[in-house]
Amino acid sequence: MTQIHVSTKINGDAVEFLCEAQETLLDVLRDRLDLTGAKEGCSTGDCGACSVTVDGRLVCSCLMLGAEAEGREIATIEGMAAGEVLHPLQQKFLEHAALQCGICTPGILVAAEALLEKNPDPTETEVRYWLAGNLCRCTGYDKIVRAVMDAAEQMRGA
Amino acid sequence: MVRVAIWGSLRAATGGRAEVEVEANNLRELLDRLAEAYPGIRPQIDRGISVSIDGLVYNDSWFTPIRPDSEVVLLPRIVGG
Amino acid sequence: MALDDKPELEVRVFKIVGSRPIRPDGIDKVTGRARFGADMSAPGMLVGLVLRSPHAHARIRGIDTAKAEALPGVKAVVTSADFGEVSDDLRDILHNVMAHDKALYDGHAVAAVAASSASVAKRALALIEVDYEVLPHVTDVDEAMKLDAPVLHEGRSDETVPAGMSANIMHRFEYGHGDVEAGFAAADEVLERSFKTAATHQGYIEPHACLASMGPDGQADLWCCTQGHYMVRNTCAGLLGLDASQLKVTASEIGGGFGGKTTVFLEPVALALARKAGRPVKMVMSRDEVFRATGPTSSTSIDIKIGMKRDGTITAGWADLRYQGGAFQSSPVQFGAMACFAAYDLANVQAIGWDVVANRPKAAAYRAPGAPMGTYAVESVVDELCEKLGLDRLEVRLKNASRDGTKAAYGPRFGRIGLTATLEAAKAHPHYTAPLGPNQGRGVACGFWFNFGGDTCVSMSINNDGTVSLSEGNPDIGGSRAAMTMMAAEELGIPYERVRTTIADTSALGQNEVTDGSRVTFAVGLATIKAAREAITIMCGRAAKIWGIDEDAVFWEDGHAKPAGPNAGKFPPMSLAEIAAVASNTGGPIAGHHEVNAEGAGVSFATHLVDAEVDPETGAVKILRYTVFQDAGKAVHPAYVEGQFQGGAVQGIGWALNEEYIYGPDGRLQNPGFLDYRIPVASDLPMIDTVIIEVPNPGHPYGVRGVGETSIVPPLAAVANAVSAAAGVRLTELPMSPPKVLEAIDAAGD
Amino acid sequence: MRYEAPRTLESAVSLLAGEPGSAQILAGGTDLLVRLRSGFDEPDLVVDIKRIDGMNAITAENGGWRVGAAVSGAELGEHDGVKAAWPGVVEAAELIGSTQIQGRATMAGNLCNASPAADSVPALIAAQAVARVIGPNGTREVAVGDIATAPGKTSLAKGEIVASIFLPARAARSGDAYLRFIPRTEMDIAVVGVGVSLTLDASGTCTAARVSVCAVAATVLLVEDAAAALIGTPVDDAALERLAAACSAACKPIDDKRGTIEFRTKVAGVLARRAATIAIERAKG
Repeated sequence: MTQIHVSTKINGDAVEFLCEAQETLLDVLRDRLDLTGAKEGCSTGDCGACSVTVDGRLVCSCLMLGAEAEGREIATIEGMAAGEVLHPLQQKFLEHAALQCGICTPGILVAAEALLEKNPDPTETEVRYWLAGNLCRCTGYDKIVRAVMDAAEQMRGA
Repeated sequence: MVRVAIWGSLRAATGGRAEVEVEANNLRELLDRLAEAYPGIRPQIDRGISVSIDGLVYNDSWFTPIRPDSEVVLLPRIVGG
Repeated sequence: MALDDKPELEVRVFKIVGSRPIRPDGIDKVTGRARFGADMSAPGMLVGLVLRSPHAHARIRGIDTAKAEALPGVKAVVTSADFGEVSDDLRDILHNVMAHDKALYDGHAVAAVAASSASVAKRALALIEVDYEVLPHVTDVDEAMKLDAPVLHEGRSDETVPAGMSANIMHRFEYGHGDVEAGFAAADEVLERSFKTAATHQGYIEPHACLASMGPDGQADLWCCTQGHYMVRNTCAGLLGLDASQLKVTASEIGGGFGGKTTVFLEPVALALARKAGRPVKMVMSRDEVFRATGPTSSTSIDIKIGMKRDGTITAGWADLRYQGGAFQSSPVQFGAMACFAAYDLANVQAIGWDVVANRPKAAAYRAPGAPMGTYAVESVVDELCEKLGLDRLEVRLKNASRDGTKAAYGPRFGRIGLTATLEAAKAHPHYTAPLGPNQGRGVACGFWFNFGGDTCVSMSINNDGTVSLSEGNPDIGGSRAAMTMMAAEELGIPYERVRTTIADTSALGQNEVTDGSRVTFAVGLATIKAAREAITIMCGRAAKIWGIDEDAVFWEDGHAKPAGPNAGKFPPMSLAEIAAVASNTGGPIAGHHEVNAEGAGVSFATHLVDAEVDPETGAVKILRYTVFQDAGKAVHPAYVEGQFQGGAVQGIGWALNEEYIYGPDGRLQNPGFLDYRIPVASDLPMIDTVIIEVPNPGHPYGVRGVGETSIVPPLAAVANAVSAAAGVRLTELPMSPPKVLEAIDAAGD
Repeated sequence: MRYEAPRTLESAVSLLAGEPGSAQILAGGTDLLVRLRSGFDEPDLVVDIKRIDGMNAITAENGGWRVGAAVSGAELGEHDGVKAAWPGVVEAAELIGSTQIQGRATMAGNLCNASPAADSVPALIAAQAVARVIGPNGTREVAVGDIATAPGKTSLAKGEIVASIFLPARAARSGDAYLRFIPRTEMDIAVVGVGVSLTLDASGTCTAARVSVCAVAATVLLVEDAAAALIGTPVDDAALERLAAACSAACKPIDDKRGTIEFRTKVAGVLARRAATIAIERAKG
C-alpha cells in the first residue's frame, strides 16, 4: 500500500512520517511516533481521550486523518510541561486528586489548556460544558472542575 | 457443638432446618462435618461458600477458630467489583 | 489474619494517614508517560483481531479459516479448536472468550487472527467463513424464565431450581428469617411494587488491551490492563495448559475497571495467537467490542413487598429478584438479595433470587455487584410508604436502621457499623432542609456493601540509603499506591517521599486476589503494615546488636530504634537510615514481607441525598445537588476516598437516568458506543458533596473499611425517589430516560 | 483508499468526477472518519477540501453571509457578524458535538451527511439558506432543504461539492432560534430539534415565519402549517399553541433507541413554542 509522506510540527518539533491514507492522526501519534499520551477510548469522537490541538484548535485526533497533519502545528500532552516544570493545570490536577485511573487525564488536560487560553476566567458551568466531550468514569468530574478553576485562578494571578 | 445458620434455599439439604448443630473447632471442620451430615450442601460448598463467624466473613481460612458460642452463618461466596 | 489486632484508631494519632499527599504515579499520569494496556509494543509485534458473531444465538456448524490463513501477512488464526480440554471451573470462561459449539450473544468471539498490520488483520477477518445455524434468542430476563423460551444450555440448572422450570434458570437462592406473612398482618400499610432495571456497563474509558508473547518452550509473557494479573495468570495458564510459573503477567496502568476487568477476554486469545505465530501479538478492543463482548451487569426484574406501621416501624420485607447474567451463569442476584434489606433491622424478611441466563454477554462484576438494583427497589418502596403515611424519610430509616449487633437481613449479626452515623449526619446537614423550587424533589436512600479481603502479599525492602521499596500485587485503579505508601511511611515513621510503591509482576510475589471487593486499601494495607512491623522487628534487632543489648530492650518510635527499660537513654536513638546504612555489617539486607489471606473486612454503609428537577413538558431530569455520607472506617487518603464516593454516585446517576443496553428484536445490541450508551458528562452534574464518616473497622489495624463499592448502591434509589417526588408520579423502571418520565407524567395527568 | 488534498475546486471536482470507484469529500471529517473506522464506508478516494481557497472563509455578501464549506463550528461561533445576524443558525451549528467536534465539524458537512437529526439543518432551512453546489457541469444554487433526500442520501450528483452556504440578508425586526432535545446536556444526537425564524412588523405582528423540525421524519421538515400559525398574529399564547400543535401534527417519527414516536411528537411542539419565544425576543431586540 502506498504511504503518504507528511511533514508537520508536533510540540514545536519538526516531524516527518509516512502513513496509510486511512490512518488517523491518533494512529500515527501512537503507533508511528510513540506519542502514546493521547489515548484511544472510542475512536468515534465521543470520549475525548485522544484530544490534541491542531493549529491551536482542540480536536479529537481519532477524527482526523494523519495525512491532514501536513503543514499543521500539533500539540499533545507530551508537550504540556516545560521540561521539569509542570503546567499549572498538571500541578493542580495532582493537588486536587483530580484523577483516579488517569486514562482520561491527558485528554482533559489538553482540553482544559485550550479552554484557559480562550477564556482565562471560566465559570463552573463554562468549564463543565467545555469539558463535556471528555468522559471521565472515575471521578464524577467534581475534582476535575475544581482543579481547572483553581489552575485558572493561579494563571490569572501569575 | 456449633450452631450454624442455614440460608433459605440451602434448607432443602437440612430437612428444612434453619439452624443445624455440628461438632467443629474451626472452619475446615465445620465445612467437613456439614458436608458429612448434610450431603445436599456439598454442591454449594463446591460452588463457593463464605462463613460469617461472629460477624466477620471468612472465605477460605480453614483454621479460623470457632468457639461453641460463636455465631456462625453460611453465606454464598462473596465477590466484588 | 490474626484477630489479635485491636482497633488502634481511637488511641492512635496519625501523622501521615489522613493527610492528602500527591500520589506517586501522578506525574506520569499528567504528562502522558504512564503506560496503559495499549501503550506497550514489542519488536516483531503482530496485530490481533477477533471475529465476532453477528447473531444473538446460533449453532456454529463450521469455521473455514483457509482463505484467511492464505492472505499474505496473516501469521496465525485461532478458533475454539486451538484450545484443549479445560477443568469445569474454567469451561464457561473458555467458551466465553471463544465460542465453542454455539454463539450465544451478539459479539461472541468465534475466531481470531494475528497479522502484520491492522489492515491485513481486518481483511483476514472478512475472509473467515463461519457456517451459522441461526437459533431463536431471548434477551429479557422475564422472557428467558418462561417455559417456552429458547434455551441456551441444557442441563445446567443446579439442585436449587425446582423441577419443571425453564432450563435458563441456573440457580435459585433464598434467605430470610422470621415470618413475613405475620409481619405483613401486623402492618398498617402493605405496599407491593414491581421494578425493572436495564443492564449497564462499567464504562471504563480504557478498552481491554494486552500484549502477549510465547516461546516454543512454553515460557510466556503477558502485559495487560486488568484488575488482577495473578487471576489472569492462573486463568490463562489453565486455559492454555501452561504452568503458572512459565507465564509472567505484568499489569499495565489500568484505565478503569469497576469490576469489568476481573476476568479475561483477549488475554488467552492473544497468548494462543502468539504461541501459534511464534511472535508477540498485541490486541486492543474497539469500544464496540467492549460494549458487545465484555461483561456488563444484569438487567433485572424485581418485586418488593414491605409492611409498615403508622409509626414507621417496618414489620416485614419480601423480595423476589430476577437477574439475567448473560450467556453463562454469572448474575450477582445472590448479593442483590442479601444486600437489599441490609440497612434495616427486620424481624421478618425473605428474599428470593433467580439467576438466569439470556443471549447477552456474560455479566462481569460491576461495583457492589447486584446490590444497586435490589436496593433501588427496596428503597423506592420504603420511600413510597413514608409518603403514604406522611413520615419523614430519614426518621423512618433511623427508626429501622441496622446498628451494632443487629441481625442482618442476610444472616449474621453486624459488628461495629456506621449506618446510623451516616443517617444522623444527613439529618443534620443543611442539604436535608434546604428549600426546593417547583418541579423539584429530594430523594434519600441508604446502601450497603459487604467488602472482603483475600489473598495478599507485600514485600518491603529497606534500602541502604534509608529509603523503602514496597512491592505489592494489586493493580492501582484509583490511587492505592498512595495509600500503601502512606501506611508504610506511617508505620515506619519516615516521610512519605522516602517510600516508593510498585505493582510487582506475577513472578515477584505470591498469589494476590484481584483488585475488587473494595479490598485493596483494607487487605494490602494490612499486609503493608504487617510487613513494616516485620522490618521494624529486624531493625530493632540490629540496633540491639550494635548497642550490645537484648532485642527486647529496643522499641521503635518515630522512625527510630530506641533503647527501652533499664537502657532507656543510654544510647542515642538510631534512625531507619542509620540502621539501613550499616545493614551489611549487621547481618545483611533488611526486608519485611507479609503473606496473608486477609479475612475480617468491615462492611460499609452510606446514605445519599439528592435534589432533582424535572421538566414536566419533556421529562428531562436535572440533578441539582448531591451529598454522599459514607462510613470509611478510617480514610487513609481522604481525597481519594471522596473520589470513590463521587465516582460511585455519578455512575449511579448514570444508571438511574440514561444508561442502558438496548437490544433490537434481532437480539443485536443497538448502542455499542459512547454516543448512545449515555454515561454522564461534566455538564450533566453538580458538584458532588461528600461527608466522610469514620467508624473504625475492628478487623484492620488502622480501622480501614473498603469504600470503593458502597457508593454506587444508594444513588439509583435516591435519584428515583427525587425524580418521583419532582414529577409527582412514582417511577419504577430504570433508566428514567426522558421518554419514560414524560410518559409517566402524562399517564398520571390523564 | 487514496487521500487527495487539492488546492482548487476545479481539481477537487475533477478528482471526484474522475474516480471510477467510490469517493467521499472530507471537510471536518467528524462523521466520515467514524464511518471509515467502523467499516461502514470504504471509499476508494477521499478528497480533503480544506486546502482549497475560500473553503475556510466567512464573507459578507449582499447583506448576508457566505460560509465556506470547511468553516468549523468553532470558527462560526467566533464570528460576530454571523452571530448577530443569525444567532439561531450559529447556536444550532455550535450544538453539533463536543468542543473537540466543534473544532472540525462544518455546517456543509452536517448538511451533506443527510442525517434526519442534523442540528444545523432546521436552523438553515428556517433561515432560507442556499447551498452553492459546484460540479462538473458548473455551479448551481440549491435551497438547503433540497440537499438531503433520505437518511444518508443527497441530491448531489457525482463530482458535485457544496462549496459554501449562503445566509441571506436579515429583514428588520427578525429573529431566529434553534432548540433541540437530548437526554443529556451534551454529546447526544437530537431526539427532536426545531428551528424558527420570524419577522415582526412595527406593531409586533408576525409578517413572515419559517419553522423546521428535525429527527421526526426521514429528512428535516419545513412545517408550513406551523409558520402559518404565527403569521398575522401577535405571536401570543394562542398562536404558540397552534404552532406547537402544527409541529406535532407534522411529525412522522419512528421509535428508536433515542426516543419514541409519542415523545418526539409531543416534544416537537414544546420545543417549537420555546424556540419561537426566543426568536420573538430576538426580533424585538
